[in-house]
This record gives sequence, structure tokens and C-alpha cells, in this order.
Amino acid sequence: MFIEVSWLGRGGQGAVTASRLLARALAKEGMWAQAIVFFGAERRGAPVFAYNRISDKPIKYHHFVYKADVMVVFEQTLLDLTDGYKRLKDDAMIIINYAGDITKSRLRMNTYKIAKVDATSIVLDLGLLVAGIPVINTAMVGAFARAMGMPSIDSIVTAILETWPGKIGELNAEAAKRAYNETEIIKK
Amino acid sequence: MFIEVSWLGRGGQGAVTASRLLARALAKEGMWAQAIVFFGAERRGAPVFAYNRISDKPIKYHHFVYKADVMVVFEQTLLDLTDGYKRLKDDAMIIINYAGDITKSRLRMNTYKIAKVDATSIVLDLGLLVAGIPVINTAMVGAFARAMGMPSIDSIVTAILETWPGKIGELNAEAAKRAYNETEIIKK
Amino acid sequence: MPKTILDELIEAGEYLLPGHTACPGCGSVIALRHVLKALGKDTILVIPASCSSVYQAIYPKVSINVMIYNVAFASAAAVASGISQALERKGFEDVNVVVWGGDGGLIDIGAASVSGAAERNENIFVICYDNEAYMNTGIQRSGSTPPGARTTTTPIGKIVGFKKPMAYIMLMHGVPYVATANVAYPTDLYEKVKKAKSIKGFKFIHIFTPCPPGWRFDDSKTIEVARLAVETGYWILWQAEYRHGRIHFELSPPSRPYLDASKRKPIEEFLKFQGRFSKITEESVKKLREWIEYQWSIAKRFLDMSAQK
Amino acid sequence: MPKTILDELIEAGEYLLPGHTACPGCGSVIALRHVLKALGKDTILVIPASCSSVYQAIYPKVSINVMIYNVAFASAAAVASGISQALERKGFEDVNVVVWGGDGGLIDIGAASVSGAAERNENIFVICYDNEAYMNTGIQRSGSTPPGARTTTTPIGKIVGFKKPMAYIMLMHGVPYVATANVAYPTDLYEKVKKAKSIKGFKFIHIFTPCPPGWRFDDSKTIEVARLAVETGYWILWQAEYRHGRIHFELSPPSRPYLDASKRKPIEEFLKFQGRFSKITEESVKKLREWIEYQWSIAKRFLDMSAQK
Amino acid sequence: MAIYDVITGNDAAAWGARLSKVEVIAAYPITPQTTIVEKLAEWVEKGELNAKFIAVESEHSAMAAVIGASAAGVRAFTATSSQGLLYMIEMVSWAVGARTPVVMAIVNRALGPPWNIWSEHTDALMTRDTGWIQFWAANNQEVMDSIIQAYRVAEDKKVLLPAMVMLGGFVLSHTAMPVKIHDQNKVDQYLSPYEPPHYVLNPKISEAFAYGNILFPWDYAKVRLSIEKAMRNAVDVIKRAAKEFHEIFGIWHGDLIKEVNTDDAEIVIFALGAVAEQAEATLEVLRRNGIKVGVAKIRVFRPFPKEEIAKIADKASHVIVIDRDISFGWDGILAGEVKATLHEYKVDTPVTTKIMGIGGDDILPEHIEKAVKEVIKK
Amino acid sequence: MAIYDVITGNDAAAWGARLSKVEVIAAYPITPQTTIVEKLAEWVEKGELNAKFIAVESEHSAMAAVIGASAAGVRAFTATSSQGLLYMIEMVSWAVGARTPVVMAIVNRALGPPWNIWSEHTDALMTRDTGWIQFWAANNQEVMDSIIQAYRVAEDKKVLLPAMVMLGGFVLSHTAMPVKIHDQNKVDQYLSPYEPPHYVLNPKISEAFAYGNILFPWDYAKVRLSIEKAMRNAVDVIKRAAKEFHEIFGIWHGDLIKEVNTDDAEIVIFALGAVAEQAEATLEVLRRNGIKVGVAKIRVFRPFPKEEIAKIADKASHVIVIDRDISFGWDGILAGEVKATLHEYKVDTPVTTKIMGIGGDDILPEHIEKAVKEVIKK
Amino acid sequence: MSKSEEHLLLPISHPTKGAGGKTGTWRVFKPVIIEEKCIKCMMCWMYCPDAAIEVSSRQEVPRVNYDYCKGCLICYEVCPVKAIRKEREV
Amino acid sequence: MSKSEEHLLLPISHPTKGAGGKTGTWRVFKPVIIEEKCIKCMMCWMYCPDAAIEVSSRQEVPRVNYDYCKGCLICYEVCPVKAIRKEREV
Ligand SMILES: Cc1ncc(C[n+]2csc(CCOP(=O)(O)OP(=O)(O)O)c2C)c(N)n1
Ligand SMILES: Cc1ncc(C[n+]2csc(CCOP(=O)(O)OP(=O)(O)O)c2C)c(N)n1
Ligand code: SF4
Ligand code: SF4
Ligand code: SF4
Ligand code: SF4
Ligand code: SF4
Ligand code: SF4
Ligand SMILES: [Mg+2]
Ligand SMILES: [Mg+2]
Repeated sequence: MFIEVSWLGRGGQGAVTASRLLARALAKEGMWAQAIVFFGAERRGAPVFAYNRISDKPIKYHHFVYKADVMVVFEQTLLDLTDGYKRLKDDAMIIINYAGDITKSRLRMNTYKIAKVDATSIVLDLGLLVAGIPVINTAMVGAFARAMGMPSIDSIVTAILETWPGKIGELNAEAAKRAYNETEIIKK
Repeated sequence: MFIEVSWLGRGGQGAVTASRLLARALAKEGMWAQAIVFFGAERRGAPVFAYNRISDKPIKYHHFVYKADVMVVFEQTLLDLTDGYKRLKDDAMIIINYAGDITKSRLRMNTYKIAKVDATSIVLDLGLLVAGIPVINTAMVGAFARAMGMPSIDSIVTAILETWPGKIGELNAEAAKRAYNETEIIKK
Repeated sequence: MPKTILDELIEAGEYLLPGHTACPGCGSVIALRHVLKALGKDTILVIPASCSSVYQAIYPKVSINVMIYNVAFASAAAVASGISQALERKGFEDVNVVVWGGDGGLIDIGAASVSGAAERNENIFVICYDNEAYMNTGIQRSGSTPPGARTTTTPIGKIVGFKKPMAYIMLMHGVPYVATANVAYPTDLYEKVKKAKSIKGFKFIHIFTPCPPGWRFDDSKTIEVARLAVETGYWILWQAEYRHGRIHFELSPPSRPYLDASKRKPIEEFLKFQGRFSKITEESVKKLREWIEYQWSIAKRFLDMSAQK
Repeated sequence: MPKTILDELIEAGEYLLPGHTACPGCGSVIALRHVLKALGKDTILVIPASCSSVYQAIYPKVSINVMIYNVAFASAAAVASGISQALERKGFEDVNVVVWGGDGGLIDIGAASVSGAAERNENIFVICYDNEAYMNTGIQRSGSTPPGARTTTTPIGKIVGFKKPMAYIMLMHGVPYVATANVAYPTDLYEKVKKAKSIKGFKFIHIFTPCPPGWRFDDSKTIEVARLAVETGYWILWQAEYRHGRIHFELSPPSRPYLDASKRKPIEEFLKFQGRFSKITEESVKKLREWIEYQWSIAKRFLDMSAQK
Repeated sequence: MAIYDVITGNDAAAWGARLSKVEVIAAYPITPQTTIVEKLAEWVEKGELNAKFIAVESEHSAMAAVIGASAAGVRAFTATSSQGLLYMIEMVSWAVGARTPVVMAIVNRALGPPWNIWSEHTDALMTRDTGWIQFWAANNQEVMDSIIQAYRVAEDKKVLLPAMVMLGGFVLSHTAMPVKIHDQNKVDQYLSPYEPPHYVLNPKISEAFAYGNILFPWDYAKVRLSIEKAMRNAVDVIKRAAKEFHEIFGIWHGDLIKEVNTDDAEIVIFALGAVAEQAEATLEVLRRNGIKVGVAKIRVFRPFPKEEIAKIADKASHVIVIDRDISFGWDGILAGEVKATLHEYKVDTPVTTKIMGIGGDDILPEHIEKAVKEVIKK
Repeated sequence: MAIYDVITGNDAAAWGARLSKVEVIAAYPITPQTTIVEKLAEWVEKGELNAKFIAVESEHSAMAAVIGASAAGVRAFTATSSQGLLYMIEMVSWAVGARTPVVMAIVNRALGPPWNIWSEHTDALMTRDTGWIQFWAANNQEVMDSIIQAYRVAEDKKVLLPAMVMLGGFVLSHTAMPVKIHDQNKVDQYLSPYEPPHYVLNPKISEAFAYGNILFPWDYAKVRLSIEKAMRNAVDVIKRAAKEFHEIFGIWHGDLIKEVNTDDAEIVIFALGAVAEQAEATLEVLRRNGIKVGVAKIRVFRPFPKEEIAKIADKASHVIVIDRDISFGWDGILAGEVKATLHEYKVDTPVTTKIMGIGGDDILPEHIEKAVKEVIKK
Repeated sequence: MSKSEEHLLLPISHPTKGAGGKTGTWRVFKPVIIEEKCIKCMMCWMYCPDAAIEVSSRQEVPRVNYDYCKGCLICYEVCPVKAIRKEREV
Repeated sequence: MSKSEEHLLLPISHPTKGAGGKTGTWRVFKPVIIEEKCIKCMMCWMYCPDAAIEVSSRQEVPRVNYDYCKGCLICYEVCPVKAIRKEREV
């Protein structure tokens, strides 16, 4: 097994943390996972790239992911803004945070597998905001688990609670669980 | 021709300047002369070593003088204090600033050629003191000219006046001239 | 209608171009906008490593429409000295050579070069925007961080020292002009920069500029937080000129009421908005109160002094 | 007969051993003698590049009988911080960690590390002996050189800036203890160091120490020159403690009379002994007078402040 | 009990320092080093690590403070990158003359101007003359383990020199991967508390002395050359440290070098840190294509493992050195030293310098493959 | 009209700057560099040199100030030694990225601790990766002339890099010897006023722009490699500068290298600066003893004259490199680069490193003779 | 750049509006000025960190440039007459 | 030092009287205390830069240690009762 994941978010949304959480959760299930980040000169709001490499044996590669098997998109505009499609394998899966009717989105529905979740609403509902910005990262990890069938949502919850013991952790775990449950796999 | 000179003084007495003046005066007569200095960690009062190498053609050596043909000594004690004799050729000339009867000195009169001058008195007489210390360097250059027969006292005076235009220069030129005249060559 | 400062500000145009890369609600860029309006086109900004080296945007574009020279962290005041002397040597006298840097660059690592340039009375401006931590590297404590504030190197708000009173320190250098400013009072800031422009020699301006992500408050509250700093007496606005052995010190209008301590709002009002103080201990609050008292006690002394002249 | 300070000084023994390599008449070593008497055996001197790195003598011997750590020029206050924290970590609380350095090392190149250690309130002493130039390298101008003094980099006495008022600058930092001293008043110095010893945290002492070769005066006049600095009002002796938001400032007895400007001797008396001022211009003398006025104006303000407490 | 976790290289560095029970930390923030320091500050403030954290005002002061602390007899730690390393270089060099065995993590980053925060090795390589022992870590486990080993080596009485541990900026520093965090007891068994040499800067336990006053040339030359002797001694100490580490923890990162498939290799690639591991990862593809390539991961750059390098190169028909660095007007820095070594050992295997990845330019497997194929074509 | 005088190396350096009509000088005192700066300060204060002298508060600021001045379009100069050079090294490296063609004299001195003020080359060699052009002067005439040439080279539009001129501490800096001080008109003819490149930091004569903001890796890598191109261009520019200097002033110090008796030499000695001249002086005795020795005085260390060195070594049967420096855990620095070069050029002449003169330890003719004789015995 | 000038790659940046991209896509809420309510005090203009409120004289109602407004809502907060409302965007 | 410890050449200096040599040879003039005149005020002792005036209690007349006196004559200058005279030496 060798899966490459690409995360597309904005400074402040927590894409980097998401990829690390995912790696940690996968490790709990015996997987070897790397979480990589491309730091631009990010102020809050600028696009942020993060990646994972997942395998059943140690990975020694140290470059970015250029053709992802899975892309987790925090906001539709980012895909256009960053030429995201170019960095996808032909049969890749896109997991997207999207509120409305996905068929009305600008997504290239024909080309890729698609899973969607309205993470922003989940998170606003839970009051998970930092300095006014809804932090949807844990929710998106939950969505990943659902869309990819790994890791288990339990491992994710454990990883979240380890990372933030206490109230914040619980809220985030809740966000992940809800997203896990609410993710729709539009196209497989 | 290849002559190596060693100057023995104390911080504040101007041995370094003396060796440079000598080189400059010699250059006026077409000679090639180097003036080298060993800087210890000199505060005022500590022993200071300076050297010359003199030749009729360019010198490319860059080390100190270990066996001098001529040693100019600003103060008798320095010879003992610094093991000065070890740094002399067997038939070297010692030019010393000494006030009294040289035969009463601790100098090894038998081994070396000796010239003496009472530079301190000359200089005190002229009021050539810096911060209380009699500065005998120009006088000793005058003594050198007399003892070694080169350079001419005129070249020395010119070099002095170039170095310190004005009153100070004249006083120093006077010191050099007096020393030139008063130097006794005890043993040749 | 007579021309007001507001008209002047509008007519001055924008040297800070929209579409820069500062965070939403950044106090530092608000200050920079007005500083540049006062300085005008004939300006060279010397910028040490800081948020401003980043928010000006990335090669091959830049979001600031005056000359910018980005320099190493500790070097700004010295680079500016070199530029200023070179221009003088070439006969260009009326160019503003301006260091625009953060508290870390000018109050910590670059303190010796700022102090050295001040002592030599170089003909430069040193303008420090103070967001009270190393923001560009992710909110580490600086020498300008107030006691009790949480940063990533004081994660539970340990008291290390004392916010370094840089403007007073510069004042002691006996340089021609020193002032403090605050982004909530842009016309005061604008006038101070104009004033500084009219003076030859070393000018130091210290601007209070809240930082929403670094202080953990909502982006929209920048001005409110900044204003509270003045109203609680935490940040005092003043300017001072040194002339012939005397310091002429004056409180700026927004701070005048607070000379009377009873007029000041309680410090808690300033603290409560900011996540960095959310777990502040009573001990730290006491330290902060002492710090405020200290700042005012100095200001008062200088006020008398000027009165006495 | 009751024990006087003089008895104390005698009983303290000598930590500065005879046969060191300072120049005859060196003011710095006179000060060091008394500083060491006050500090005693449990002391580590951290010495940046300066005359003191040389006058302590050459390996394998040393002329000072307390622990000495010679360090790079700009690093002294930071090295001392590290030592102090290490000793605290190991449970040794009553060791004096003392920076002993010159004006160049502590007021110029090392200013940021001194200021940083002060801001962090490290438990160290920083003692600056001020001979008003870089003496060890042969009398170049420093930020502490008075206007009009000839040095090898200001060979005809060009006015560059302003002698940096370092003690006032340190005072502004709000550190527990700041004082000035003068080698002509060794008991005053001794008592100040003793006082500083009793205080935990950052202590700064600025000592005026004439240098015969650097200032070009006769070796025997060191004390006279030093005393004239006080009597002309050029050097003001004071000490100040910071406690809970307040500075407690007091003039030391030798300087008290000169609060009244009319009691001060004319500055020319101080200048005339010194070759470095032999060609001083009227303009420079004016600058010097302004500087003196400035120093006193600040002292006065702080005096009132303490009176007011 | 050891914990497995997925952590960044910077967290691994912080863990290395924590497990080594450092007593004084002084550091100054700089991207990408910051999170090392933040982690340590957090542990100290929360009482999980019994150390002093000094939030100094510059890197020069950071190194100064750890030198002071080390001289006063404690184990001291710092970390930096790029400009920060250059800003402190006077003190970096000083730590050697002071013989203070501090350990420093360097998160490699390019130098300005223009500003660039990404990975490049030139920063740490610029300090290669100073007398610091240099470890280059290829992955996060090695980061942590090398810091622990570095203290063993640095503090060894035969060595007494400071040591650096390098990790690539972002490539390792901000990349999370599985790491085994060792059991404290085992680390204690491996690394005893720091015992300073026969002098300590503490008047309560040592007689007065002075360190560092002027030495005349003849004495100075001896003292400096004694540093070279210590450096030579370090070779064996490093080997032993790696061996015992393996015995206790079961982990082997190599000692001076870690060789991968060099035995039968016609082409050997030499590289440092994560770049070497990237080359290692690429091997598989190349070997699959029938190209006999091996990788020599240079783990210790100072003392430079001349003998080992000469041996490896001797067996191969071509050497490729990948340098994520450049010495302008000269060569890749590692390449230069490999070439010099081969000349010294009379090994005439040709060496090709490949400068790659400057300023964080991503090094892809394709780049390495291409380099290998070019050499084959020749 | 040219003047002959007997002056120290430091005075010669000051004269070099003066004749080059430098416009801004910023410097900080350090033994043994001080008298360069004192001389310049004196000329400026007396109005003999129309320049600004900035008495900065540290070396970091000295280099910062000359970078600023150069960027604003003037010719700038500084000088330092040892600790001072290390203290400013961040800015030394910065000047290259800033492409400011400043010239700096380095009076070589050993590094502390312990304190030592005497000659050693390690200080300047530690900056060899930064991208500065490096001239090493063998005598006082060459000190002066190299500074003038350095401005020609540094400011050349094909180069635009800063340049250092090295002189041995005390050995040259404080040793007086005859020097021809050139006629200003001739120097003006040789060296035109500094014309900055297409941007100048002066809003009165140039449009607004920013220099130095962040570059992404792909752009950064190109920009850094362009520095390497400039360094390569420098080779020809240096040669031309030396040639024209010879034409105008009748003085030839060599260009990249000055060869002495290498033609028929069996043993060639490579060395830098006054050490090389010391070796040259020793030749006479050795040749008298029938030993065929030559000396290659390496005048330019960056760009490193690989081709020239390979050629010279190829003709000889043994090379001795005298290093007044040491890179701990490695080799003499010049020796290392010579060895690497020979490997690259497939020259198998053996190379012997001789580390001598550390911390000002005097290098005597006997030491050099001994080194040669040892090689012969082998 | 010609090949021969490659050694002189001076990375100079030019002042450009939108150098950091159309930052307007960063917003969660956007401010909307209610013309009728506005008293043209220019507080919103004065405090906008992004120079994203445009005005050429005091006689005009300021306009938000949504390409560059980052939605910090400082303008909303400082408007003395509540002439600005916020609208959810994402 | 044994061969095996050569790598550990830590140049430590030990406190020693006369570390800089017998500095007394530097003198031009030397101070001589005139016992009869001395009022034991200890000013000379207090100000001697070289700690070359010795005294163990206030009851004694101080003694000059000529091995280390550098002849600066500060003592001569500060003596309030002119109980010190100077004598030419070189
Ligand atoms: C020598 C050096 N050390 C550290 C850094 C890393 N650094 C860049 S910006 C910065 C923080 C700047 O803080 P401040 O000056 O307060 O400006 P702010 O980021 O808060 O705007 C730091 C530590 C650097 N660039 N150079
Ligand atoms: C980084 C660095 N720059 C310069 C020097 C050279 N230096 C040594 S001592 C000294 C002057 C010290 O002046 P100050 O601190 O006033 O002490 P003083 O010599 O006057 O006692 C200088 C410039 C140095 N050692 N290190
Ligand atoms: S971190 Fe703070 S100071 Fe920096 S750009 Fe963002 S808001 Fe402004
Ligand atoms: S130069 Fe001055 S300060 Fe230095 S040792 Fe001599 S007298 Fe003392
Ligand atoms: S929301 Fe912020 S950025 Fe947008 S216009 Fe208002 S103040 Fe400007
Ligand atoms: S702040 Fe409000 S009232 Fe004032 S100009 Fe802006 S919208 Fe109009
Ligand atoms: S002359 Fe100077 S050194 Fe000698 S005893 Fe008197 S004060 Fe001391
Ligand atoms: S100063 Fe004079 S009176 Fe006082 S103790 Fe010394 S010799 Fe006696
Ligand atoms: Mg800041
Ligand atoms: Mg001084």
C-alpha cells in the first residue's frame, strides 16, 4: 500500500494539524505515515498545503506530493486558486468541505471520485472558532476516515484527545465524529 | 649587504617608531629596509621588541630577527629581563642608552662591540616626555647612525620632520642630532 | 471648508497597496499606511526580518509603493545609517531613510545598532511597531512582551521580566525626537511622523499595534484593543524633543486625561479581550499595574521638567 | 575605635594581586581593587575583551584572585546570564556573577546583551568601568567618548554624537539597582557594590575611571582628574533602586553639593589636565556643557520623584 | 517504557534534549527551528523538564549563555537555523576554544537575501572549520537519537568538544513521521550526568582560576592543535557511542557513515541528512532498472570520515555527491571534501558534483535518477 | 606623482582605499586592523579624503552600513580581523546576496579563546563559502594594489560581488617596508567612479522597488546560482584587471597565482599571502642546496584557481601546501582544496599538508626547509 | 534576460496592487456600507488595514474594494453610526 | 601532562603575585614614604592601582612594595600631608 494525500486549506484553518492527526491516527493502526507541510510565507488566510504519505512499511521519501491519490479541500476556491487539479492522479478522490448542492459546484465531477461534507456548519454549530475563523480541520479528518475507509474513527478520536486533552479535544472529537457520519460519498 | 637589527624598549618609549624611522631614513638612501615589531600584549611599561632588516635589494622574509647584527637597547635591565644576549650574533654591536660609566654596567663588554649614549638626559633636557615617560626613540636612531655609519644624520632628520611636521618634529630632530654627536663608540 | 488632517490623509494617496499579505485586522499595516502618507514618495524603508518582510508580499511583486530594502534582523539601523550617509555624501539631503521594524528586531536583537545610531545622531527615522512578541516566527516572547502574556515560549504566561520601556530608553539617549503612538489614533501618528520629518538627526517613534492572531482576539477588535491600551493607561502617548541640553516633553491629547489615574479604565478591560491574557494570574496583573504606574511616574517627571523650562 | 569602612577595606584583603600588567596610574584597576573587596571570594568575573583582559596578565598566570572567565567582546552579559542560571539550577544561590567590562564592550557592541539581561532581570551584576574610549585597541572613539575628545578615530576631536548616558538608560529598564561611581571615591564605590550584593536581580554600576595614556595626562593625576569630573558636575554620583513600580533615586554625598550649579567648578578645570582636550573648540565645550546640563536635569527629575514617594 | 508516536523532526529534537536531561536551554526563535524551542519552553514551564529556559535577545547571546552554563558545570542545549547560526558564529567558534560540550540542533535553512526559509545545508557547513562535531540526521528518529549520542560524544573526557545535530528545514523539522520515544531509564543508563573536567566555574567547589586570558603564539598553537587531537579521538568515541546505542536501544543509524547497498555498487551516491535518505529511497527504482547504485549516508561530517569514504569509493567505479549547498567559486562542499579525500587516499574513482535543492527547491527521485543516468552515459 | 615611502601593511591598505576614492567607510576597531581605520579617519577628518566615516558600534553594523551605502550608489570600504569578522559574518554573507561590491581588508588574526592577537588565516578562510572574491596579499605593495584592483573586479558589471583583501596580522599589517604610492591620476585612469547597476537605493533617481523580499525556492535557486556564474565571470575580470594594472603601473603581482620558479620545480609549495612570500625567500637557500623547489603564491582564493593549480601540480613530482590555518577534524584548508582540485583534474601528484604558524607562531625558513627535506626523504 | 546577463539576477520586486493575490477570497464575512446611513466620517477608510476602502474626497461615501477586503470587519466595528453591516460569505 | 591527555590542553591560569613580572623595573621615579610625617590616613594605600602599598591594619605606616610599584606617583599626589617624596630611578 502506498497512498499520497494532499490537503488544501488556508492559514488558520488547520490543514497542517489535520495531516498530522491523520498520520498519528494511522500509526495507531500499525500504518507508517508521514505528514508533510509546505510552508509558504503564510500569514493567516493564505493558501496552505499539507500532504501525507501512507504505507505499510517505512517511507524514506522526503519530497512533496505532486500527484495525490486523495485531496482534502477545505474550500472550493482553493482548488481553482492553486491549480489543484494538476496535482491529482487521474482517478483521485476529492474530499471537499461544501455547504450546498455539490452538483452546483465548480468541481470536475466527471473526472474524480468525490466525497463531501459541510464541515463549516458542523464547526460553527459546535462553536469551534479561533479568532473568528471556523476551524474545520478535525472535521475533515473525520471525513477522510469515512471516504477512505481508514483509519477507524476511534483511532482519530484517540489521536485528537491525545493532542488536546480536555474540552477542546472533546469538541474536536465531536466534530470529527459528526463529519464522519455526515460525509456523503458522491462518486466512488 | 644584509643587516639585522633588534630594538629593545618598553611600551611608551617608542622602539617601534624608532625602527620605522630608521627604515624610512635608509630608504631615502636607496636602501631596502623592513621594520618589524613584536607586539606582546603591551600595556605601557612592558618590554617591546622591534626589528629591522636592511639590504640593498628587496627582502621577502617575514619572520622576526633571532640573531641580530645590531641591538639597540633603551634600558640596561631589558637586556637581562629579556635574555637579550641570546638574540645576538657573536660579533654583534650593542647600542645602549646609558647614563653613567659604561664600564660599571652589567654589559658583557668583552664579547660585543659597544656604543653608548645618554639618551635619557638628552631627552629630559629637551623636555621630550609623553605622560611622564622620556621618549628616547629618536635619540637612539641618531645613535644608530653614528655607531653604524648609516644612514646619514640628514636622512634621519628628514625622516623625522616628515613624520612629525612642526615643533615636535624639530625637538626630535634635535634629539637625534645631539645623540648622533654624543654617542661614544666604546668598542668596535 | 478648511483643510483638515483627514483631507490631507486622503490627498496623500495610498503607498500601502491593497492585496498585501498581512493577516486580516493587522494593526501594523494600519500604522504603516499612515506613516507612509506622512513620509511621502521620497522615502526608503529599511525593513528587518519581521511580519513586514512577509506582508509586503512575495517576489516579483511588492505591496508597498516606496523603496524598500529588506535587511538582516539585527542590522536595520546600521544599514539605514549607511544609506543616509551615502545619500548625504552624494548631496541628496531630503530623502527619508526610515527603519520600519518590529519590537523583536529593534528592541531585542537590534537594540545595540539602534542605540548606536542614536548615539551617533544619524539622520534617520527608527519606527518600531510594537506587537509585543515575535509574530513572524509564531508568537514567541520578546523583550517587549508584557508580564503575564502567553506566548509560545511562555505558554502559561510565566513572568520573565518587564516589558522593556524602549521609548524612554531612547529618550535618555538625548536624540532630537522621540514619540510614542498608537494605531487607534492615526492622525496623532501622522502628525508625529510629519513633525519628525522636519527634524534633522535621529528620530524614534514607537507605535502600539495590536495583532489579532498573536494576542488572540477577533480580527475586528484591533482598534478597540488599541484604544483600551490608552484608556487604561497601559500605553501612554507622548512626544519629546531634545534641544541644547533640555528635553521638551509633552503628553499627546489622547493620553492627557489619564494623567489622573482615577480617569483610567481598569486594566482588566484591556486584558479581557485578549486570549493571551485569558489565564493571567493575580500576580501578573499586579506586575502589569506596577508597570503602568512606573510608566506614568516617568512621564510625570518629564512633564514637570518641560513645564519648568 | 569603631570599625570604619577603611578598616573593612583593609581587612577584606587584596584580590587584585600586585604585579598585574595595567599601565601605571590606571584608574580601572583602582576601581577593580575595591569592587573585589566588596564582592569577596565567591565571585566569578566575566570579562569581555578590554584592557582588563590584558591587564590580568598572561597565561599561565593571572593577577586576580577570584574566578575569571574571559569572553568574547559582545557576549559578557549573556555568558553571565548562563552562568547565573546554571548555578541556580544547581542550587548555588550566593555566588556573585559579575560582568566587569569597559564602555566599548558594554555600552556599544554589547549593549543589546546588557539590555536583554536587564530586561529579563537576570541575577547578575554588570559593572562598567568607563574610560571613555576603546583603550585596549589604542584609544578609538566609543559611544561613551565625550564630544570634543581627541581619539585615534576622531584625531582632531570631531563631534560625532553625545556621550551615551548609559546609567540613565539602564535606570529606565526598571532594574532593581543602578548606580554610578567614580574611582576617586572608593568608599562610595565599595558601599554601592555591597548594597548591590544584597539585592537579587540585575544590578548595573557605571564607574568613571580615568586612563592616563588614553586621555593623555600624567600617571599621577588619575585621582585628581576623577575628582574634577565630580566637582565640575561632569560625572554625577547617584544610586537608584526600583521597587514595585517606583524608582528610589538618591544623589550620593560627593555629588550633592553640585546640584547647585553655581558650586560646580568650571568644566575647563577638568579639561585642562587632559591632552585629549588640548585642542578642544569652543563648540565642543558648549556641547559638553549642554551634556552636563542634560545629565543634571535628569537627575533632578528623579530626585523629585523619590522625594515625592 | 518507550512510546511510539508520529512527531515532527523538531519535536524529535526537543525530545532528544529532554531525554538527555538538559539543565539549561537558551535559544532564540527562527523559522524553521522555532518549534523545538517552543516545545522545550512548554515542558520547562509546566515542570515536565527540570531546566532553566533563558529567552535571550539574540542567537549570539543564546550561544554565549549556553557556554556560560556549560562552563558552570551543567548540560546545556540550544538550537538555531540559517541567519541565526551566522549571527552566533563568533560564539560557535568560541565554544570550541572554551571546550564546552554543548549540543545544538541546526534546522538547515537557506541564507538571505532574498529571504528564503526553506532547506539548504550551507548554513551548518559554513561552520565546519570551527571544531564542532557534526551529526547529520536523515530522519526524525535519528534526530532524537543523535542528540542523545551527541552528548555522549561531546562530554567524553577524550573529546570535550561541542556537537551539532543537523536536520533539514521542513523536510524533517516540520514533517511528522513515526518515532520511538525512548524510555527515560534506558537513556539514563546510556548517558550519565555531565561531569565537567578538572575545572568548573563555581567558586563554591573549585579554586580561583582564569580561563581564556592571552596566550603567546607558542602556547596558543599547542592548545589549538590539542583541539585537533580531541577531534581525532572523537572518531572512536562516536563509533562506540553508536555501538552502545544499538545495544541498548536496538537502533542503528550507522556510526560515521551508514552504507546502503554499497557492497556491489558501481555508482555510489554520497549525501547528507534527509537528502541521503531521499537517495536511498530512490535506489529501489534504480536497482529495479538494473543499475547498481548504493548510497553512503554521511552521518558525521566532522571529524570527516576520510578512511571510510576512501574505502567505499574505491570499490565503486563512479561517485556522485549530492550537495544541497554551494561554496561560491568552488564546488559543492561535501563534494570538495570527498574529492580531496580520494586524492589523499590515492583513489581515482571519478567524482561528479550534483548541486540540488538550493533554497528548498524540492529534490525529486527523478532528479537523482537523472544524475545517475547521466553518469552512466559518460 | 608616485611617492616611495616605507609604510606598514595597514597604511598601505588605507592608501589603497584612499586612492580608490572610497566615499563611505564604516569600521570598528580590532587589533591588528585598527591602524587602517585610524589612518582613514584622520584623512577624512582633515579633509584629505572626501568620504564619510561612520564610527559604528560593532562589526555587524560596520558591514551593514557599507552594504547600505553601496546599495545607495557609493563606493564603500571597511576592514576587520578575527573575532570582528566572525561577529559580522551574517552581513558578510548578506553582502553577496545584496550584490553590493564593497571591499574589505582583513588583517588575519587567530581566533579566541584563549585570546591571541597574532597572525593566522583561519578567520578569512572561514568565509570562503559566502561568495566574496578573495585576494591574499604577500607584501605591502600588493596590499595597496590589490585593494585598487579589488574595486575594479568587484564593481565590474559581469561580477558585482564584494571582495576581500587579506594581509597577515603584524607580519604585514605592522611591518613597514618600501611601497610605491601611486599617482592619483593614474589610479583614476585605472578605476572609474562606481556606477551602480540598474537599480539604486535613491528615490530621487530611481523608481520605487523592493529588494530582498521572499523568493520561493524555484526563484531563489536561480538567483543563488547566478552568483556562482558571477564568480566564474570573475576569473577573466581578475586577469584583465591584473594585466591592465601592470600596463599602467608597471607592477605585476600575478593574477590568480604568482608562480616563482615553478617551471623546473620538482617540489612546488602552495601558500597564501606573506607565508607564500616567506617560502619564496627560502627558495634561494634550497635551490643553492640543489633542491628544485618552486612556489605558487595563491593570490586569489575565490574564485579558486583550479585549472592553474592543476597545471602547476601536474608538472611537479610533489606538492607541499603550507596552511597557516586549520579546519578541525579535516585538514589545512588550502591543502584540502588543492587535493580536491587535483582529484578533479586527475593529477596524481602527491600533496603534503604542512600546518604552520598557528596563532602567530613564527614561520622560519628552517621550518619550510625541513618540510621540503622531509618530502624528499619519502 | 539574455544569457550573458544571467550572473546578474537581481531579484527586484515591483509595487503592484494585489501583489498577494485577490485577498478577497479569504473572507468569512464581508462588510457592506449602507449608503443612506453613512455620514462620511471616513473612520472605516482610516482604519482599514488593507486599504480596501476607497475614497477620493470627503464628499463621497466610501466604497469597499471586495477584491482586497479580507473581511476583518474593523470598518464595521469603528463606524460610529453603524452604517456598515456584515454579510456571511463562506 | 601525559601523552594521552594532550587533547585536553585547557589553558587555565592561576592567580599569582607578580604575574606580569616584577613591574618595579618600569619606574622613572619611585615614591618614598616618610615615616615621621605619615598620619596613617591610608589614602596612598587606597588609591594605589598596583596594590603595591602594603598595610595590615590602620595602626601601621604603609610600606611600598618596590617589586611591584610602577612609579605612577598617585600615592605621592594623594597624600594629604606630603609624607611621600619622589626619587628619580632611571
Ligand atoms: C539573526 C536572526 N535571528 C532570527 C531570525 C528569525 N526571525 C525573523 S522575524 C522574527 C521575529 C520578528 O519579531 P518582531 O521584530 O517583533 O516583528 P514581528 O514579526 O512581530 O512583526 C524572527 C525571530 C532572523 N531572521 N534572523
Ligand atoms: C568582535 C570584536 N570586535 C573587536 C574586538 C577588539 N577589541 C578588543 S578590546 C576592544 C576595546 C575595548 O574597549 P572597552 O570596552 O572600552 O574597554 P577598554 O579597552 O577601554 O578597557 C576592542 C575594540 C574584539 N575583541 N572583538
Ligand atoms: S501576525 Fe500580527 S503583526 Fe503579523 S501580519 Fe499578522 S496581524 Fe500583523
Ligand atoms: S590603557 Fe588606560 S584603562 Fe587600559 S590599562 Fe592602561 S591606563 Fe588602564
Ligand atoms: S472588513 Fe477589514 S479589510 Fe474589509 S474593508 Fe473593512 S476594514 Fe477593510
Ligand atoms: S465609518 Fe461609517 S459613517 Fe463613517 S464613512 Fe465609513 S461607513 Fe460612513
Ligand atoms: S607610585 Fe603608584 S604604584 Fe607605586 S606605590 Fe605609589 S601609587 Fe602604588
Ligand atoms: S597618604 Fe600619606 S599620610 Fe596617608 S598613609 Fe599614605 S603616606 Fe601616610
Ligand atoms: Mg513583534
Ligand atoms: Mg573603554
